[in-house]
Amino acid sequence: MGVFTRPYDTLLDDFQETARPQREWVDGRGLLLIAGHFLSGVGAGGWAFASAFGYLPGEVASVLLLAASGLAHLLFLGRPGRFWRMVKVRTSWVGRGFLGLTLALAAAVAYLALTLATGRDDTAAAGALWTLSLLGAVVVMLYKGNVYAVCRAIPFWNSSLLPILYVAYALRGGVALLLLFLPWWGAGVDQGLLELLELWIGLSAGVCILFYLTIMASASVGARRSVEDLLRGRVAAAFYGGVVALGLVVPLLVGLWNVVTPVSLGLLALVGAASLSGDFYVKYAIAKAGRYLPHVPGAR
Amino acid sequence: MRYGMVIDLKRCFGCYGCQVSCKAEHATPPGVFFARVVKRETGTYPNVRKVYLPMLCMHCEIPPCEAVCPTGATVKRPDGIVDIDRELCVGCRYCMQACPYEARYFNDRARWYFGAQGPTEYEALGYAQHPVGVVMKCNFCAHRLEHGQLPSCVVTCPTKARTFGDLDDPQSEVSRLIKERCGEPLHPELGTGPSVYFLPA
Amino acid sequence: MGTPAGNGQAAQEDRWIPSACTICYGGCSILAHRVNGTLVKIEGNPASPVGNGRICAKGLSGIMILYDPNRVNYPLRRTNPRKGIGIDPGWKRITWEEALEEIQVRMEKLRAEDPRQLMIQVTTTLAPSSLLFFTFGWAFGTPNMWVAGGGIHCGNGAHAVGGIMHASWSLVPDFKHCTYALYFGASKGHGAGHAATPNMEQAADARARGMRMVVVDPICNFAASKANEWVPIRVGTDAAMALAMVNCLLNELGIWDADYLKTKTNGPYLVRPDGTHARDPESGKPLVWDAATGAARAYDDPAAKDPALLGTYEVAGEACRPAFELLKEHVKRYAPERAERITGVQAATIRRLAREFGEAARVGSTIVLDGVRLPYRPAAAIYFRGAQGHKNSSHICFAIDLLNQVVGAADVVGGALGFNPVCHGHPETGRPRYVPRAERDGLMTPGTWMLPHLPYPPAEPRHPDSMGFIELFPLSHVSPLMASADQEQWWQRFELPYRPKMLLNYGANSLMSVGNKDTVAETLGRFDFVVSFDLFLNEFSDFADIILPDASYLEVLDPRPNFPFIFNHPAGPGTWGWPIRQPVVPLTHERRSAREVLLGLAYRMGLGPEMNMALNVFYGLDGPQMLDPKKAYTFEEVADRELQHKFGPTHDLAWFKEHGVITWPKTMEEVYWRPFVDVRVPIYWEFMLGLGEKIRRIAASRGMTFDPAYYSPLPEWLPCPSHEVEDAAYDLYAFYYRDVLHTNGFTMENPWLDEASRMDPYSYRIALNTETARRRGIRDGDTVWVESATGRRVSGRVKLTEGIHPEGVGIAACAGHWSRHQPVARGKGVFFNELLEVDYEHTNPVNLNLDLCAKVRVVP
Amino acid sequence: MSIRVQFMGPLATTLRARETELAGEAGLTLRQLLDRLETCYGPEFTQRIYRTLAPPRRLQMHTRIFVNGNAVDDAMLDAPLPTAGVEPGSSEVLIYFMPGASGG
Repeated sequence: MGVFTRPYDTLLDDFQETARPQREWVDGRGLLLIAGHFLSGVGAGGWAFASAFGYLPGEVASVLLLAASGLAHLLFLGRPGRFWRMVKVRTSWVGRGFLGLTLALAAAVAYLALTLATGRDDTAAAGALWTLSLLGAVVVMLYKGNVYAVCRAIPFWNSSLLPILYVAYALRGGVALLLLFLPWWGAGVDQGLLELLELWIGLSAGVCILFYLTIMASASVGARRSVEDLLRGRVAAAFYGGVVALGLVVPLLVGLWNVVTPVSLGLLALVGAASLSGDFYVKYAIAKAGRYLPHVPGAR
Repeated sequence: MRYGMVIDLKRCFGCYGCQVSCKAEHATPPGVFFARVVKRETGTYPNVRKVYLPMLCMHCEIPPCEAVCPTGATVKRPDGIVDIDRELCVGCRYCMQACPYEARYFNDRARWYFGAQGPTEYEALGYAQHPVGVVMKCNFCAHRLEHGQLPSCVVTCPTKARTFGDLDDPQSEVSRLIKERCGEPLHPELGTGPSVYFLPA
Repeated sequence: MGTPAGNGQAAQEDRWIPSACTICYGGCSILAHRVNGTLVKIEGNPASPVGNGRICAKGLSGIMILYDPNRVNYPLRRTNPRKGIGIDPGWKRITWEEALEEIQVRMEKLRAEDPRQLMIQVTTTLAPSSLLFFTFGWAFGTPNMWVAGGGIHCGNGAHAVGGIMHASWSLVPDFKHCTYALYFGASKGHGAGHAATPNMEQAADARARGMRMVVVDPICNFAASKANEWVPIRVGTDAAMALAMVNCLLNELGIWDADYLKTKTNGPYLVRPDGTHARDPESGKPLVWDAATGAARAYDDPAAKDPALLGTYEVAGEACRPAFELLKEHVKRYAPERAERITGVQAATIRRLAREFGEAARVGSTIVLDGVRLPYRPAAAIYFRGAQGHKNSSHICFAIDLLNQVVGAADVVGGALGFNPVCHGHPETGRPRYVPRAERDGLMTPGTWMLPHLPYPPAEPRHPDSMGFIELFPLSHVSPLMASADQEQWWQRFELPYRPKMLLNYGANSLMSVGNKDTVAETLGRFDFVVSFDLFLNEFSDFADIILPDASYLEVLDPRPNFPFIFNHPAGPGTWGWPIRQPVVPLTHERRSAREVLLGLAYRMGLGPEMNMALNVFYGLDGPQMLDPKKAYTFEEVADRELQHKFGPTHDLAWFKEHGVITWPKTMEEVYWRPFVDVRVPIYWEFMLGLGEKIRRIAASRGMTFDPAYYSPLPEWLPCPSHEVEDAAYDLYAFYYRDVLHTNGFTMENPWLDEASRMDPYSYRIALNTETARRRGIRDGDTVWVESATGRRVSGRVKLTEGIHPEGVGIAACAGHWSRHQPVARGKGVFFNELLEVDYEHTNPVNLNLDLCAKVRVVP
Repeated sequence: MSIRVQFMGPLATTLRARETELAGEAGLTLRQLLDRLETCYGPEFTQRIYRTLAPPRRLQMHTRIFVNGNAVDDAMLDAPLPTAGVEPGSSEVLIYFMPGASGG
């Protein structure tokens, strides 16, 4: 088996667990998918805010992120060459996500091209393209959470709260992306407005997480094992370090400090970066902590 | 016609016969188990109870895997069997996350049981039928059913714990056993309507 | 595999070849599916009663043995003279001609000097056909033969007593009719071994029918896990519990089968104060007291209408008592309370189980089957490797079987059945035909056995001239002295006139199957020359000089995979089946069938006449099929003759190759034979007294002493060395058990079985009681050392379980390989036997079985 | 008549002889032949052939005697030896000692 034995060995050990950890969507090439979910979230959120403020570098960055997310998804697939078949939107969130991402990307690129070519962004065509791109972005934001939420096999994911959490994170990611550009952005944007927005979304994300975890802890044996992984187990480092410290505490502290005395743009950029990494770690941690439903109640 | 299976947990003692016979019949690569055995323990000394749970695809009435599949590769056949069209599967493995019975496995790369020593004569012949980069699963041995044979795991089970037949036919052995012995599917609360029933130990 | 058309290759050849599995000695019948020359699937053979078309995980995994790239394919010659564990022999490929030449030259020199210098070692995994290797030993003229671990771990104990009490190799409940099955340290129907797959089917049917199963075992897995009740017991104390139950039956509940005891056992035989039988002066026959006429008569005197089972009677001036009364008195010393102190099983439980067993036996009831009225005792107590694997092995089996004997549940409907003790043969030829018969003192001896060496009556003990001293201990089959730490000491004391020079091995990995590796390694080092037929290089190969590539069971012919029927043919009512084993794929590389090589070697060395006569005896050939001493035969011809000898010229080898198995119905007289055969079974082993005294006389003068209690005619519970370890630090008992996924040390290299074992919670782990581990700060999955009081140690990962006795340390199979030539097996599982001492002190002085439990401590 | 006796298996090793010729009168029984062999080879021989030294002497289970290719059992011990050996007027007796060793 050579270098590829590790997943095989891990699988055989996993079978000993009463609630088997899921590996496909996080280990090995699974990390590409997590990256894809993170990038698409930030890209969609970023596009929404950047295009709303008409801040070109932000818009371009968002489009690049969306493209990068598409690429990451493709590289994760077992048969990338058949990506165009993922069109069954009637019941599949992956199908909807794929079309959403394609729509958002195409419309955004077209909108940018048009506005750059005509120099005006208020024409009817630009407006239509912008609306389409926003629609795509919304679908992308919704798809990420729901793709996990419908999986009844993994109790920790199977919660209607997860989509809301991922939407909140997508929006927050968008804002964070713009914060990153602040040092180069200069006076064009009202710093105060952005900051409050950031604070509000950060708090909401935090509340969501806590609310989410408490419910899940009591939901069923399967979820409890995942929560234990998250809080005390193999995912604790990513959770406390990435999600809590980097993703929430740092931005909130800087945010509150900024309310007291305005801080340098560089520091706000740091807030953006921190919350972006927090966003990635939330997706990684929740995916990593996923465990399949145990089959024998009361078994050790 | 709805194919179904009944597994008698009073008879099964976890000999892994189903797992290995399925592996031999379908030449599944390392780590892929269309059938496998889960062994658990409940209770405290000395009132301990061992649970041997043979697992396989439950061929659900409302398959969660079919719903989430973005390309329509997973399809529920009129005879109840849930199968994968290997030409359509894009390898996104969403179905693996949706299946509460962990019945699906990803054939990520060419892999052999003797690793660097290369494939055995049997594997070279057998693995050719499994394309890489797609998901694989049990299909109730559809190729055997076509020849009027029972699935391999049913034929080999040394304790005759596995019975196979038509759930729609009230006179069939499977229907009778389910009624007489109060057969229950696994995780009925999920509403997937599995076609595999377990008779209590 | 199914239709391989998936890969576009049209299936020109698509055949199902009937044969027999040999991954364990169940020998279940198989159908091998060969497509375009490649073996693609193994299934059971529905036409054969040995499996009825079903097969277990091991049987199915044979493909991965056949095509394992680590197989030995060419003869190899050692170049590094230094031998030791892990020392690279420096294998060099040689031709068959060179190998056979060197072997022949050495053997001829050896035979000229003293043929006893050749030792033959054979694996039990390939039994019963591997015993053919002993015909070469007889022809060569050496008495030094053994079956390594398999023999001294269960061969001597369970099987020998099975022969004395039930004329058969093993004991199973009559799954068809039994309502109460009491298992002592056995998994019958839930594990590997004799008639494994058919037993699984029968046991499952019995459980589904509602048979109540009670399993007395230190660990709750396989049989115990499916039982209605698991009775955890301290390791090595089964005899104490069984005797306490017999005590309850006889002295508290007053349940026994007087008719059966009077007519079918030596219960009524009168016993003099010195323990020997009162005998008729002229005929020497044991006397019974005929209560009807108030006189002592010979046991078989028709005038003795009502032989007494109880009371004291004056015979020739001595107060004599029937043997049954002695038994009834004897077991009083095993009060349930005393048994509780020894076994840890509560006295109340022992009393309850005894009552349940006694009532379930329905003493006195009968049943009509196929128009034949038969005794009906639907209760059975069985034992096997687990229970008997202790120092007082014979008495343990005897004690447990007494439960059957006192209620008359022996080889009757519903009771404890031996494996096919009677066969009247195929309707057309009347062969194979064998029936137990009465031997000395009217006591039973089996109608057939694995080899001519019947278990009863025991031969006269003689001053030994074999390495293992089995002539000194006639109730033994094989002996640990063949690989014990103290063998040289005993050889000198008994002035053995020679020393072993050459070892011929057939597939046995004795370095792992006997006991701790250093002791066995030291004994292997004493050989000048070691030849080994093997499928793989393994730990034993480090000590070999020539390795010969053997053909696997899928590449050889064997006329009798399931004969003698007492070994692995399914017991109970049903159908007789005589399958054959035949090659399912042609031999590749330079592999050869060891049988053909052996025959060729014998003829090359001019042993033709001896070899042919030995084969005649082994296969029971006479008349037209008898081998002419002057001719040379291939094994194929020998096989053909055996088949024609048994089933007539129309059923020759060609017929069997096509049909695979011949079947014919069993009759009630064969299955439930006790009422139809006038033999008695000893519930009082008087022969032990004389035997013990004769052995003592020969052995004591040489410093080989033993506690006379071992030769008591009534069973005693005697502690094993592990029960007498004072050092409190060693507070747990390590034991090993048979894993359904494995056979001895052979199957860990099979990737499909290894894969299942790695998924299995217990297969490769050390099972430890959760509470016991918690008190020692050991968590699930920790790697620990298990250290014996004698300083042996072995490590492995812990699996916490509630399903084990608090003092038990349970380890599966014979795993823990370290040979680099078996990459899949290497480092998998735990090498339990490393904890076992191999010396006379740890050996049963009656049947030379090795004591298999060790007092240990577990250290993180 | 001349009687050719062959010792096979470990018996030959113990008696340090593989074959011997004996002259015997007509009507000689197998038991008498074995008694003559006992005088030549001593108790070493009879301990292996018979179950007990004390009469009635019966053959060991794992000792097989063939007279002119036919197996002999206890009942035929006292029958006169047939003379239809390989050469006319002689008989061939083959005594095979097979110690047991089984297990598994």
